[in-house]
Order: sequence, then structure tokens, then C-alpha cells
Amino acid sequence: MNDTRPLWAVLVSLAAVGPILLSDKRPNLREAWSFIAAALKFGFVVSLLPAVLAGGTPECKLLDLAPGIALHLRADPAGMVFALLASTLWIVTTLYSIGYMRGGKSPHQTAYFASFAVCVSSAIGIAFAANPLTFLLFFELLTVATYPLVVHNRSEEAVRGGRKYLAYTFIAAQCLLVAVVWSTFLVPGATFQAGGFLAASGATPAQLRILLLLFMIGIGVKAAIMPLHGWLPAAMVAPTPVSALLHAVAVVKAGAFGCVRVLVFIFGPSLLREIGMDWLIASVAAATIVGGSLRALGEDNLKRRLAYSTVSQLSYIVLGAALGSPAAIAGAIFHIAAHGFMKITLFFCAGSIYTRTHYTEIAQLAGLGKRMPITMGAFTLAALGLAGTPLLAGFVSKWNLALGAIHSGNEVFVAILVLSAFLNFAYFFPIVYTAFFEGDKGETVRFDETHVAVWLPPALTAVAALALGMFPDFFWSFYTLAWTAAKAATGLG
Amino acid sequence: MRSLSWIAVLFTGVVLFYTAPSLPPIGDPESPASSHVSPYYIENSVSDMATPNLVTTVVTDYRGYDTLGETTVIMTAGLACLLILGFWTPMRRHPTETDRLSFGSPVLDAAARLLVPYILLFALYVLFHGHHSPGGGFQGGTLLAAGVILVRLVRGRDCGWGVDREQAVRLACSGAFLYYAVGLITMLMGHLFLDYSKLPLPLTAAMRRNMGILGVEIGVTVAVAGTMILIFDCLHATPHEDREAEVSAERAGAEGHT
Amino acid sequence: MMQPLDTMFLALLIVIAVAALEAGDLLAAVILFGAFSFFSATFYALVGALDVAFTEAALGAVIATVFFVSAIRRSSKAARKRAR
Amino acid sequence: MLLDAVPFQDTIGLAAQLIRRAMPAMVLIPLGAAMLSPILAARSPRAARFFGGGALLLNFFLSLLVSNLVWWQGPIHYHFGGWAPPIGIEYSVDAVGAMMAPLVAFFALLSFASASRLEKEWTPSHGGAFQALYLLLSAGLMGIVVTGDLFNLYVFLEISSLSTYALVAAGEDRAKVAAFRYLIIGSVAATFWVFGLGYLYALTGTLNMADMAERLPAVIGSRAAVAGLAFIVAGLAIKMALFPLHGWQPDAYTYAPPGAMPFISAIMAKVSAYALFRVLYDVFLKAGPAGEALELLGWVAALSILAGSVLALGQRDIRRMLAYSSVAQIGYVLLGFSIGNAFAVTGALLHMVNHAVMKSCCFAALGAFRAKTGRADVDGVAGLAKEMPWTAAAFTIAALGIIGIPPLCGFFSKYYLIRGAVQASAWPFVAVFGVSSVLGTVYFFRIIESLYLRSADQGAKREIAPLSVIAPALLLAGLVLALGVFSQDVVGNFVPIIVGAGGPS
Amino acid sequence: MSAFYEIANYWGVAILLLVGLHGMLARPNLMRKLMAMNIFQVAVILFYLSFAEKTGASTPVAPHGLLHPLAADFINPLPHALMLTAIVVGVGTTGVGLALLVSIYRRYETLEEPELLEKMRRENA
Repeated sequence: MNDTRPLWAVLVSLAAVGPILLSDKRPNLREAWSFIAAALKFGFVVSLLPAVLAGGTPECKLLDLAPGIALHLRADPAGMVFALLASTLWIVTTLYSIGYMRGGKSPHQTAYFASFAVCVSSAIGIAFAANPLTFLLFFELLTVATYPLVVHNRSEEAVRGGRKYLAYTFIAAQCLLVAVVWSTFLVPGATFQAGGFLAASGATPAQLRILLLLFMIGIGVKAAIMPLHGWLPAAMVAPTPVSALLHAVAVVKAGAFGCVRVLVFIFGPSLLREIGMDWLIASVAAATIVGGSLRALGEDNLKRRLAYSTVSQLSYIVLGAALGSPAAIAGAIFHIAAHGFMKITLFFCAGSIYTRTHYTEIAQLAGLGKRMPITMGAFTLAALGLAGTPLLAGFVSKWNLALGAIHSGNEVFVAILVLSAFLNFAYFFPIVYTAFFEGDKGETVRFDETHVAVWLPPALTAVAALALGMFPDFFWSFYTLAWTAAKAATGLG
Repeated sequence: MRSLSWIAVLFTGVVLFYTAPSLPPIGDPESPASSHVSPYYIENSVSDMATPNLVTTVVTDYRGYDTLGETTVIMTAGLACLLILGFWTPMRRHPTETDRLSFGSPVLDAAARLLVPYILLFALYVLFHGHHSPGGGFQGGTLLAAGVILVRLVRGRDCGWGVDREQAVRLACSGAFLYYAVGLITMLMGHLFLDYSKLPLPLTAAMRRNMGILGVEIGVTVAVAGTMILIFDCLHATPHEDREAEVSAERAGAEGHT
Repeated sequence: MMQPLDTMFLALLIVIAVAALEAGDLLAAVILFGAFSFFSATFYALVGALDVAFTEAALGAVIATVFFVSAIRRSSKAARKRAR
Repeated sequence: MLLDAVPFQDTIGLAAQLIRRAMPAMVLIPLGAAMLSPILAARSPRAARFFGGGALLLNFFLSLLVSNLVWWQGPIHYHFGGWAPPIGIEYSVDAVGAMMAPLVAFFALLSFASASRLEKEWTPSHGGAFQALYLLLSAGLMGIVVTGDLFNLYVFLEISSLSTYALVAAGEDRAKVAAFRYLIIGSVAATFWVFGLGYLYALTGTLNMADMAERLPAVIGSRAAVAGLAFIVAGLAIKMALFPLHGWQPDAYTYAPPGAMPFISAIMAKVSAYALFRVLYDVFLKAGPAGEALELLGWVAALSILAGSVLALGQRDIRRMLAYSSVAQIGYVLLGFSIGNAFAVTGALLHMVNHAVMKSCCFAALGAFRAKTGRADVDGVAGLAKEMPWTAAAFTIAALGIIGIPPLCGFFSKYYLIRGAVQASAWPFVAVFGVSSVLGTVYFFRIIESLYLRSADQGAKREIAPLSVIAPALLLAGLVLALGVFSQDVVGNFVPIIVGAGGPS
Repeated sequence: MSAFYEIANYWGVAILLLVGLHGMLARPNLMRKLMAMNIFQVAVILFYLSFAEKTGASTPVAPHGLLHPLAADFINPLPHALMLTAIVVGVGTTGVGLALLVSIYRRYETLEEPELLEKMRRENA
């Protein structure tokens, strides 16, 4: 049964690259192309939702990539979560980018929008990839397409950041390539399978451990797991929409999603426990959660603090996938979406503040809460959500993660989650406090928001985060999808 | 670089001296080289192509395609020299005073006049008698070239006696093409390339092969002669500016003496 | 057959080859090289390869040597003195 | 009218028969054209150019027909002069040959346009010698590919070598020194080949590949067989520019005229690698010393990959960098042969095609940059992406392909190679592939950075690069992508024939 | 003694080959490299002719009127034919090499490798 909609969802933004590049001289037309592609893509992805919710997996096989391995796209529940997230946020980010880029009169906008389209295509491809080789293909495409975004400014610092990014990702890419080749050698023609396909491979545990390490290095760099996170802060030189994209939509999220794929769909919870790697991965993730939060505390630059926050938050996903109980996996997958909405809000806000005031340091934000109430309101909402405040999206995922930790018998990680929640408050609260309660009391406060294209997107995503917190199935059915995937992976479904 | 080449030499030497004893002994009639393919050549070439010189039959017929390649190698070498050095001064049919700068002397001139016709005649003999005795296209062509080169040496470097450089290029190419054309004829007639026995001649198959061999030998002769003259001319010709300088230096020297 | 003669000739060839490469003057080296070619042609004839011998005598001993000489003439002024 | 009377099946059969009979014309057409073109050029250089181009075009079509026939009906044999091997010389095109032949013909045709255009700028008129040598080079390389006779291979090796020396020498002043060094080393290589062949002939009494393959097993244990193989491998290793024997290549690549470069860089080493493949796999059938040689060659290849990559890092001149990169990439091919299972050999053969396309795309793009600015170093191309977006994109695509980014073709050959290495549990080699790709990223992204991220040097000379130089680069970049996306069609068509029933399924 | 003579040619060939190879690689003078190349090739020719030899056989030219020669009576002609090719190729290569040398000399006025490299390096700087 070939359902070509997953393919179209991937292709539509790739197809937009040509027109975008050709409309170099006419910005309005160029942005129109972006919007049309984004809307179409969103349409394709959403149209797949009913089928997936009904338990189907629309898939299409195209030309063969290697003997017995096709370019195989398949919309399964876990992939749908990521695809929905990426396609939704692309629309919002496009709107925001227009406001931000034009507001800041940024150069090289055509290259920006084109690379952005390729990135989103790759993200959808990663989401829908049904076998490791297809996954690798889009993963590497994403690596390359992100590079022009990282070096967007063409400044010395940007070039250095770009080099660092390349060094990390390309070394990782080799590990990933070897891991993918090895896995296809062990189980020829395997597709991702809830609960893992390697269990039947007949490889020795020692081999599997090395294979897992290769996979985790290959993907962990993008997911910024702690010893491999170095490139992420360096990439902060990029403009804010790029950071938003890196952190919330495509790159880092693709890494986190890839970890879920590897841990849950290639190895599977039971095999992971069998070879004794679940605890190791979970520990590394826990260390990253705490370590990232601590680093975030020490940063005074707003964007860098957010970057370390991402390092910390993404390891929730890895942690959940490694723990391997249904609730943990569901929490991990739901956190992909939840973190996406919240973190993109935070970056949008940072960007808005920058376009209006050119402030980058936290101390400079004093009194800003009254000048830019919508922006800072959205920021507060998202920050609270990330810290795990009930009624916000972050709470849902953390609750499930904690439950999952208990179910899997690793109560110690509950403590980590609690500790992390405190640390989250500790690094977000000063920002909120500075913005709303510091500054000259005597100064006349006046409403001073930027262009609507800049303040509307964060407001929308913040509201979405709130909605997801109250109704986890709100519109996208993220929660159902996450649980469907988790149940299938653990054999409950 | 030095030590690297010593290592290479040492390495090659070890391989050579280590393996030479395991080669078939020299002169052994039962060695594979003497017993596998070559008996066919020895026993059949007289009946196949009415040519007693076994080397000639192998060169031009049994392995005639190699020799087409070889003729092409020669032509390639000529064209390569041409590309690298190029035509410098134009040649003259008749020597002028400056042409006599290096070699011109009455004794040499007379000796050359005596020798050259015989060399050329011998070249033709070697070519046409190649079927029956050692000799053939390569040797004949070389001798032809040697005759022409001798005149060049005696008469001066830019003398265009016999053939000039443009003609030498054309000779080299058309000689090779003559060989090629003999093969092409049989191919165009629907037979295999270089299958002389299918040449459109009113003769027996063996004699047709014999004639085919003669045809390609002529091609080889022309190609070799043309190429050797061409390479010599390229190496020997003087670049224009050098020549001007030399002539004026010579004049100055002559004036100084008187 | 005439194996001892073969061997002596080979030894002679090697000596001439070394001499040609070691000779102080380039022109002398070329003449020795011509001699080498000529002796190798003789050796070919000794082992029964008349065609090869003929070709080597004509091409190697005569034409190649002439090529060498003309090339040396064209690159002589300094090269001949420092040749080693 | 005549064809109407013949049933369709017979028409096909007739055509097949015709192609069988015309097979050696793949070599003979450029050969004859080379012989005629100096004569023609003396009257009209323009006509000679059209004549040469037409010959190469015809040749390309013929090579496609022959490949198709081989894929359809199996290997084609042709006996020159009506003498069946081992008495006479044989041409034989098997599946791998059917892959190589169109490749050679394609590149010969592709760079002919730019070569004959650049010829006018780079060399004074030499009576059509440049073009004739170019045609001879393509005939020689094609001859190496299709011949079934080991000595005939030497003759065509010499044709291609001699013409390469001259073509290289037609570049700058330094090119002559580079060409001379190449001539000396190349003669060592060719003579090693003949010498090794002498050993094998003394042992077997035949020069025909198939016949020798039959007769070798009886004498395979002899030390002389090992020596023969050693000399042949050493000779070809020089021609392929494997690591310790690569010394001639960077200079030759750097100073040669840009017109001939895409062809030489793409095909020369590949054809030698292919000859090695035939000796090791067709003649020795991987038996005895060949197996050991392959094991040893694996390590040499690994060394070559690493050393080539490391040396490429230190180069400012892009041509030199690409040359060292070729040293590394030919190591990939050899390593694939050495690992020796179906996947690895598939990868190696595929990489021959892919690398030819990618590297020659790099050189073609570089030729265009050079035509514009007159420089070919990393600083010289700074900011060119703005003025030459298409050419820069072509270069970038080819570079990414060499690094191995999917879905470009370089990724797929690397995939097969690593797959083969994993299957053979050759972990050090897997690591070598990885390290080389990372190093490749470093040296290629230096250029990409310079192209896109730096601003142009305002004072530099700026001329318009001719279309005949840019078009091949764009075409090749398209091929880099197409060969990647449709790699399975390429592999599926010829690889099962090559590796037999045990191939990847 | 006869065992020595059986392969004595091969020892000679080996020595000649090494002399040539060393000359090609290690000699500083480019002209001598070219001479060494010729010596190298002569060694290969000698090698081929050596294993072509056949005790009790004569030069591969059939006497006039002999219609059916016997294989045992004549030396193997194939290596001779091959070496004809090798000689011609060798001379061609020598010619091209000399042409290169002449043009190198015209440009750099030296044929000594160290001096040449020095001049090129100085030019580069």
C-alpha cells in the first residue's frame, strides 16, 4: 500500500527551495513561497493524522537506496509527533523570521529561507524515515543544510562557530554511518520497529554495546548530550530564528528524536536492559540534565542560558527513552512536542527583545516586563512550563517521566527530575524577576512591542503550550500518539 | 629522496635475486614459454602466410594489432615532441650560409653525398626483404630516417633536405594510418580487423596475408621514418631568438679575427 | 651453447652501463651509452634474436644516440661542465 | 525495404551482430581520428576540431551500445586478424569493462570541448598535436579497458602514458619538470609491468588473460609467480599513485593545462585500478599469491587513504589538494578490492565511477574559477560564489559528494565499502574510512568557506569564464546527484553480473 | 658449473636492472636519468630474450624452401616480437624525455635536479 503523502510532506519544502532562490530580488514573492510550502506541508502532515490515530501506518517505498533497502517513508505515531511539531512550528517561525529579518535588515535572507526549507524537509524526512538508511540520509542532509544557517552572519565568530559545528557533526556522522551500516548488516532490510529489531540479530552483547555507543555518539552530538554538546553554545552566534529552529524545530530536536528511534525502535527497552546499557544511558542523560542546568545558571547571556537549558531539557527525552517503561517513553515522546513549543517561545521572546532593544544580557532586561508585556508574558509562561509547573505542557511530560522512572524501578531518577525542576526555577526566575520587578519605578511605562509578526508568534506558541498542558491531546493528539507509540514499544498495545 | 630510491632498489634486488632461481632454466626446450603457444607460430607461419621470417609473421600478423599500437606509440612520441618543443625556425630546402655554421665542411659533405644514397637503398632492401631475413618496417624506417638525419647533421640544423618538418608530421601520421587502413579495409568488408587473408586481392589466402604484411610494413616504415625525423628536427632545431644571437655572435667573432 | 661467452658479454655490458652512468663528461657518457647499445645489440644477436639486434643497432645505437647528442648540444653550455 | 522483409527479432539479432563486429572501433575510432587530425589540421584547424569531437561523440554512442549488448547478452570477444587466442590478440568486454568503457568515452567527450578551447589559450599552435594527443590518450585508455591480452595492455598503456606526458607538459613552465618526473616514474611503472609479465609468460607461455588464468594454477606456488605479480602490482600502484609511490602526481595535476585535467584526473588512475582488478581477479582468480597480495594491498591502501588525506590538509593550492585527495580516494577503490567480498568490490567499482565524476567536476569547476581570476589557491577563489553561483554550487556538490553526504553518489560507494568492511569484520578499515571522511570535510570546507563566506579580493583580475568550461562542471554536478539518487539502478544493472550469484541481494 | 650458466643470464639481468633503476631514481642529472632508463629497458629485453632461448635451436628465420619447420629447431619468436615493441617504445619515450629536457633547460638553464628544484623554489618565493 503506497500512500505518497509522507513523501509529499517531505518534498514540498524541498521543491520550494528553487523558487525561493530564484525570487532573490523580490522578498515578498520569496516569503510567499515559504508560506505556501509551509501551509501545504502542514496540510499533508495533518491529513495523515486520522489514519495514524486509527492505528494505521501510511507508508511509501520509493527507489532502492541499497540492495534490499528502499527509500522508505512511514508515518508511525512517534514520527507523527515530530512531524506535526516541525510542520506547525515552521509556519510560526516563517512568520517570525519575516518580522525579525526585515526588522533587523539582515543580509543573505534568501540563503536563510532556502536553507530553512531544506532543514524542515530533512526534519520531516527524519520523522517519517522507516529504516536506518533513510534516517541517515535525511539526518546528514540536515547537517549540511544547517551549516549555512549557523554561519549566517559571515562574521569571524560565525565562521568559527560553523567550524566547530562541522567538526562535531561530521565526526558524529561517521560514527552514525558505521552504526547504520552495521545494523543493516546484522538485520538486512530491517525497518524501525516498536520494541526494536536488533533483538533477533544474534549479535553478541559486547558487539551490541559498541553498536549502541556508535549510534549514541552519532546522534547524541545533535541531541547535545553532555560531553558532546560543545557546538551548541558556539552556534548561538546565529540569528535568533535560527537558534529557535536549531533548538525547537529541527536540529537538536532531530537528535533527540533520533535517540528515541535508536533506543526504542532499533534496540528496544528489553534488549537495552539485557545488554545492561539502559542504566548507563539514563545516567549520562541524568548527568546532562543536572549539568546543563548548572551551566545555564552560570550564564548571563540570555541566549546562552537558553542554550544550556536546551541541553538539559533534551536529555529528559533521552532519559525517558532509556528508562524504557511505557510511561517513560510516552513522556519522552510527548516532551519532544512540549519542549518544542515552550523553547521556541523563549527564543522568539529573546529575539523580540533583541530587535527592540538590542539587549543580550539578563541584567539589561530590568523593567522590560512593562514595556513588552506580551513578549515577557509569553516568556514567563514558557519558562514556568519548562520548569514543570502544572497546567503547562512541561508538567505532563515530567509527570509521565517520573511515573516511568518509578515503574522501571529506578526511583533515583525521580529525584533527578525534582532537582532539575528546582534548577529550572533557579535559572528562569531571575529573568522573570528582573523583567517585571526590577528597574526604575519612576519611569513612565509605555507599551513598546515590536511588529506584530514578531510578537504574535511567541504569544501563539505560549498559548499552545498552555493548551497542551491542560488538554494534552489538544488539536495534534500528541498525548495519544505518544502513548500509542510507547505501548507498542513495550508490548502493552 | 636518495634514501627512498635506495630502498626501492634494495627491495627490487631482493625480489629479483630471490625469485630468479625458480624461473625455468635458460635454453630448456620444455619450458612453458617454448612449449605452449610458440610452437604454433614456428610450425604454421610458412604455410599460413608464406613468410619464412617467423618474427615478422608474429609481429605483423599473429600479433599485428600490437604492432599497430606500437606504430601509434611512435607517432605519439613524435607528436609529443612536437607539442613540447614546437616548430621554431622555418626550414629551408637549400642551405644558406648560416646553415653551415656547425658542421659544414667539404669532406663531410662529399662523404654524405656518397653514403646517403646507399643508406636509403639499403633501407628499402631491409624493408622489402623483411619477409625472408631479419629486417622489416622498423629497421627500414629507422635507416631511412638515419639517411635523412645524416644529411641534416652535415648540412646544418635547419636544412630541410628530403622532407621538412611539416612533411615529417604528415609522414608519421599517414604511415600509421596506412597500417590502420589495411586493417580497416578488412573490417569494412565485414571481416575481422587486420584479417589480411580477406583482402580483396586475386591471390591465395597465404599470399594475401603475405601482401597484407608487406602493406603494413610499408606503413610502419613511413611512420617510423617520419617520426624519427620529426623528433630529431624538434630536438635539433634552434629557437628563433637563440639563432639570431648565435649568428650575430659568429659575425662579431669573424670580424674580430680579420 | 655458448654460455660462457654469453656471461662474459653480460659482464661487459654491466661494466659499460656503469661506466656510462659514472662518466664525468656528459658527451662521453653518451658515447659510452651508444657503445652500450651496440654491445647489447651484439648480445641479442648472440642469443639468436637477429631482428631485435638489428632494431637495437639501428634505433638504440644510432638514432637514440644522435637524439642524445643533439639534446646535449642544446643544453650544453653549463650542463656539460657540471655533469655528474 | 530490406529491413521490412526481415522479422523484428532478426533485426535485433543483426544489430547485435553488427555491434559485436564493431566493438574494437571503441578504440579504433579515436585512434584513426588521431592519425588523421594532424593532417587535417594543417589545412583547417577548425575542421580538425569538429572531426575530433565527432569521433569522440561517435565513440561514446558506440560504447553505450556495446555496454548494453554486454548487459544483455554477456561478454563480447573479438579476435584480431582472425587468430583465436592465445595465438592472436583478443579484445574482451565483460560486465566491468562495459561499465568502464562508456565512462572513458564519456569523459573523453566531455572535456574535449573545453580542452580544445583552452588549447588555443595555453599552447601555441602545433599543427593539431594537442588534439591528436588528446585523442590518443582516450584511445589508449580505452584500449587498456577492453583488451584481453596482457602485452597489448602494455602497448596501450604506453600510448596513454606518452600522450599524458606531453599533455601535462603543455601547461605552465613548471609543468615540463613535472612531466619529466612523471615520465621517469611512469617508465619505471610500465617497465615493471613488462618485467612482471615476463615472469608470468616464462611460467605459462601465454599472454592472453583467460588462457593465463587457466594455466596459472599449475605454477602458482612458484616464487617466480609471486615476483611477477609483485612487479605488476608495483607498476600499477605507481600509475594509480598509491601512497608511497604517488610522488609524481601532485605536480602533474597542478601544472597541467586545465583543459586536459578533468579527463586525466578522472580516468587515468581509474583505468590503472581497473587493470589491477583484472590481474588480481580475472587472471589470478584471487588464488595463492593474489590473495596475499590483496591482504597486503589492503594495508597499503589504508595508508594511502590516511596519508593522502593528511597531505591534502596542508595544501594551499586547490589543484594540489585535489591531487592528494585523489591519492586517498584511489585508496578507497583498492581497499574495496582488498576486502574482496561482494559488497566491498561493488563499492570499489562504484567508487571508480563516482569518484571519476566527482573529481572531474571539481577540476572542471576549478578550471572555470581559474579562467575567471587566474588563480587556483584557496585565497584566490574567495567570494567567487557571488559572481559564479552555478559553478560554485557545482564545486560544492562535488566536494560534498567526495566527503560522502547522502544522497550524492560518493555516499553510496562509501556505504558499500563500509558494508563490505563490516561484513568482513575489518574494523581498522572501517575506522580508516571514517577518519578519511572527516579529514575530507576539513579540507573541502576550507574551500567552501572561502567561496561563500569570504569577500572577494577587489583588485584581482576578472574575466568571463567561457561556457564550454562551465557547462561540463554543471553537467557533472547533475551527474553527482543523479548517480547518487539512482545508484541502485547503476548497481542493479551491472553489479549482479560482476559478482555473480553471491552478490548483494 | 652448468647450473650456474642455466640462470646466469638472470643474474646479469638483475644487476643491469638494478643499475638502471638506481640511475633513474638517484642520479641528480636528468640526462643521466634518461640514459639509466634505457639501460633499465635493455635489462628487460635481455630478460625476455633469455627465457626465449632454446638449446639446439636456431634463429627464428626458416631457411628458404622449408615448408614445415619443426618447433624444436627454432627459437621462440614471440619474445623477440614483443621486444621489438619494447625497443621502439623505449626510443619513443627517450625522444619525449629529451624534448622535455631541452625545454626545461631553455627555461631554467640547468639539468641538475637539486639546482633545478632550488631555482623553482626561489621563483615560487
